[in-house]
Amino acid sequence: MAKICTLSEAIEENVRDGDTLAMEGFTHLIPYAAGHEIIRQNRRELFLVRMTPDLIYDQLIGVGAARGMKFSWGGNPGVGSLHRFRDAVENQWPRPLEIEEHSHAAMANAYEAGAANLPFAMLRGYIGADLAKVNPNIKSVTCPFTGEVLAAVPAIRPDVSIIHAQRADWQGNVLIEGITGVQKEAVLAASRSIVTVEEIVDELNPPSPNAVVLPRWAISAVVHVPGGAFPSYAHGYYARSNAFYIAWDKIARDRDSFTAWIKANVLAGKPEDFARHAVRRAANAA
Amino acid sequence: MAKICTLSEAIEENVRDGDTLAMEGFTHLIPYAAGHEIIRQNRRELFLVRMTPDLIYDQLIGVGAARGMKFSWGGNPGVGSLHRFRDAVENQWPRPLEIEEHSHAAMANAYEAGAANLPFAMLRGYIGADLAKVNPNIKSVTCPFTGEVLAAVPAIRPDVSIIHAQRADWQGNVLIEGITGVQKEAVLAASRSIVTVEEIVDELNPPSPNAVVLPRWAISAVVHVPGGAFPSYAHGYYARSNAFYIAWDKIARDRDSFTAWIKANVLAGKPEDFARHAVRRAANAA
Amino acid sequence: MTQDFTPTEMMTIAAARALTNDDVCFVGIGAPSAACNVARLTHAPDITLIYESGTIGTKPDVLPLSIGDGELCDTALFTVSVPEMFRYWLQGGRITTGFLGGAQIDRFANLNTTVVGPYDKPKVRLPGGGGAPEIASNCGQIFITMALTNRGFVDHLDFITSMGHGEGGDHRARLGMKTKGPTRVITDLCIFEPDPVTRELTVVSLHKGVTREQIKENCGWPVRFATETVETPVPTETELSVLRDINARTKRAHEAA
Amino acid sequence: MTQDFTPTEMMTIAAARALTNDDVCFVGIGAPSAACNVARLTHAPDITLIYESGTIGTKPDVLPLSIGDGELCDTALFTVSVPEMFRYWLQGGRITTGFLGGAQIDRFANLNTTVVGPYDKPKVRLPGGGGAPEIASNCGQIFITMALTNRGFVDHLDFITSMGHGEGGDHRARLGMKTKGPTRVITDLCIFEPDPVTRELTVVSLHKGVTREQIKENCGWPVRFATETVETPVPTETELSVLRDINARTKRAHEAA
Repeated sequence: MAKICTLSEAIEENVRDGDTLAMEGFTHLIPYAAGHEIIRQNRRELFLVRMTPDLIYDQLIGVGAARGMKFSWGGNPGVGSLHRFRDAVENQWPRPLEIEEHSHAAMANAYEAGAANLPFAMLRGYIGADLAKVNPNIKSVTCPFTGEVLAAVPAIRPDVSIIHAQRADWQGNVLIEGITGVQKEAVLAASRSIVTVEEIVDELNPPSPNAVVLPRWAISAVVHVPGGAFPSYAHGYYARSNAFYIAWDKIARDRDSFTAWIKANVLAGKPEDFARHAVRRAANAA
Repeated sequence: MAKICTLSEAIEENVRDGDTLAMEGFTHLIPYAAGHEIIRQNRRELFLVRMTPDLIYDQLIGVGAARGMKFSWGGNPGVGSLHRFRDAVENQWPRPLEIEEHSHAAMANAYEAGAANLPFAMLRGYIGADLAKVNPNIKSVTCPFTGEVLAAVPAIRPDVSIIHAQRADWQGNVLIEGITGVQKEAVLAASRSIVTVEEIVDELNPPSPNAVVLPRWAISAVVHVPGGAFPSYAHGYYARSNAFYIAWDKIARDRDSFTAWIKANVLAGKPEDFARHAVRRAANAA
Repeated sequence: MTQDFTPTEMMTIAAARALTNDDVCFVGIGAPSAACNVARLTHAPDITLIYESGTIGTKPDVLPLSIGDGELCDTALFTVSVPEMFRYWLQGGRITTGFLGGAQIDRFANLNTTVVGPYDKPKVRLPGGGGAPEIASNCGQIFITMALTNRGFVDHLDFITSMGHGEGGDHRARLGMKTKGPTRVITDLCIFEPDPVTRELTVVSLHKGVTREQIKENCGWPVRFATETVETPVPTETELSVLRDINARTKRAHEAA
Repeated sequence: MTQDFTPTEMMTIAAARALTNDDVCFVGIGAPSAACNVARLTHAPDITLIYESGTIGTKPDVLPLSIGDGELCDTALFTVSVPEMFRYWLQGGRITTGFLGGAQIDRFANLNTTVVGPYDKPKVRLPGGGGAPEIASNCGQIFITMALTNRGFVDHLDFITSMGHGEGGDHRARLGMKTKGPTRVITDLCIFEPDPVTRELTVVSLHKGVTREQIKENCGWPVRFATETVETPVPTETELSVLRDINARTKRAHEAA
């Protein structure tokens, strides 16, 4: 049953050293504020899971919080490299990073299988692709009716998943709108889950009976963190800061400038700092 | 690309003798008008697929249009038996009916696998249940990672699927709201598909970006048949006629009264007859 | 101060009492639906009711005739597709309690809703399993409500539609199931619970005015009674009036449309 | 009356022309996104554009920086979850055309976006495949846009991220794929198509003012030319102005936020 609490409490209670941690949000609704809190609480030895590591995991990797990462596309979208990720893989700085690499299709199916409490996912995938040669977690399964061979990957079952969403009600039911990515699956596949939200309201009022809702009994903690997805965005609340994504390239390219940025913006920061990004405006406003 | 046409044309062009035919709608949005048109056009040797045969397949079975049926719950919901279905299975009247019986979970997964272009579906199912002993299409598959054994069933891939929906736009894009059942999966799993709708409008205007929509290029034919789901219902348009479901018990219990009803209401009827049920009122109005 | 009540009312109310505020309950049609909604309208206002049509957190004002009546969607927190219902919510292990009924039950709480007679040449073709096979294995626990009759409580099932405790003992565990299976069978005369070791259904509570003889006469196997049985508390006025009100509203609604 | 244009503009416009009104197109970021939207804003107004973030039938006014910008959802017919996108729409076989780019390509249109150097000890760690492996196998056909350079068009790939024609010939068919694979590679200097038999990429069209020597110099393998090559028609004024307008709007939008 969802507990409505502070971000500090939610991370304290639900994220443990060594955990397999999934922080999802497909470009949209990335839970940056929660990522910063994990850095402040100095969690270590995390095994990170995320389709697109994005800046949020570049930050966790750069501070040395991660022992490994499972992912499917590790770039700065539309900009270029994730320099902290590259530095970890190419130069083992600040520590080696074990990687388990998949395709998007495989990751999406693996989350889906996790939510459905299946041990593995199958897909028509990886045909002729070299990933199957370097990742022992890509196997195959044979259709018992047709004999066709399909790719198989293990279901993703995180210890804890964290997502950001538009709003919750005071019971802890959550509404997600727009590009919903694999967020619902990430929460349902996990043992524990945290949802940070832009607003907590009296009535959830989904716009349609078929809206994407997570009920309170599928969530461990709900936290009010307006602006908590910045520099990602919240559909209906604020737009993606493409300018910040572009600026990150320079910040993260250099170890010292990265470390200075973390010190000034994360270690010396707090969840409330994100609120200034939560100015309500059309999500497509420039 | 969806063709907007009459019901007669849509059935003529898309439903063929011998086809595997799925008409879906989980209690809600059952395409009754289309079922009646199939009876009028005298299609034969159909292999019917539907989770809950409901009155619509009781009618098709009773007129002898079906050689077989794949299903998971064959009753009159809340009322009792489907007498035409029982008469076919117990007494082979008007002809024998080959049955392939599954659980709801297996059928739902099999549609899902069909929509996903997979040859089979897997589920944690049928454990200790006798259906697995009498249905050779229930097999198993072993997880290549954990060794766990799961139930496997063939994907459902109908020749043609038919559903009813609230509305379409003039391009043929379709919106479904409320209890959406397996309708989307049924359409995506099929080679051809027909959607009957309450309204055709200039702008689809889904209530949410995450509404349940089928795009025009996933549908063969869209037909305007207001009231076409009666005695089932259309969320936001008209309520289920529970009274008719209750009345059907008596109509269908007897071969002669059933045949007379078909003659008077189906053979002598036309799609436009359904319009009188399409009075706009709250779906939960009594 | 208690009124008169019928055995069916007692059954429904006894079933309602088994539910708690924290339950996430997969509701079948008929007696289960009445029981779950009486629980919601009395002692368990925060209970989550789920119908297999995809409606989650529904609060119907009248009982549905089918598991997919519009009322269920109109009053739900949200509604998902049927594949999602069976994959993420039921198989996902999110349901604490499943409520089943059936045409026939045996002493290990296995249920038959498929056929009387041989499967290939049935004497009576029943509707079939629907969601039951996977409800029985994937919910945390199962409650069953059925009127106690010789035709329903049988010595041998022609067909096991959904497995309860199978052949008894640790049969569920041997098949890899981690859920509890049927923990309570609520009838119009008494309440059964499985014996902790053998898993045979055992009478633990008799409704007011019901004798052991009556139960024996209406059960198709030599029925066992727990070492200590109790009398089921009679319905309270609130319970009865809530149940009768919802039944009356339901009757009016279903006959009208 | 034609204006001056850059090689990149020629590439984007040539790619746009390859698309039709009936296409359902899975769009990658960068050059593919520009090409698909130029097609939509010129000769193919009814084209369906799909981005892997789940947005279907999107009509962005500015080009997205990421595949999940809000603009894509705001202007889409509808938006689905990412598992649904990859299961029902891509794997489901509903996409006619996939548009890919890459860091490296070989003569059989296999692409590498994963690593330069050994996988376990990479010289350069690239972002990885994302959707590409299954886009390459599940779309009806694949178009590729990349600038023609020695670094990009290489004799040997260190890593096959997504398979094009593999080792050439009937390699795709031998692996059970029923889709066409790459049918066109559009560069800033020329257009390649696979040879009908060997499947080796072959220059079929040279952009205006480009010489065979230039192409040979910029291609990392001994490049083949079709028996008959043509000159790519230069951009029309409309094509150029549509492309420049959307690029200008995009630049303003991305720098502002």
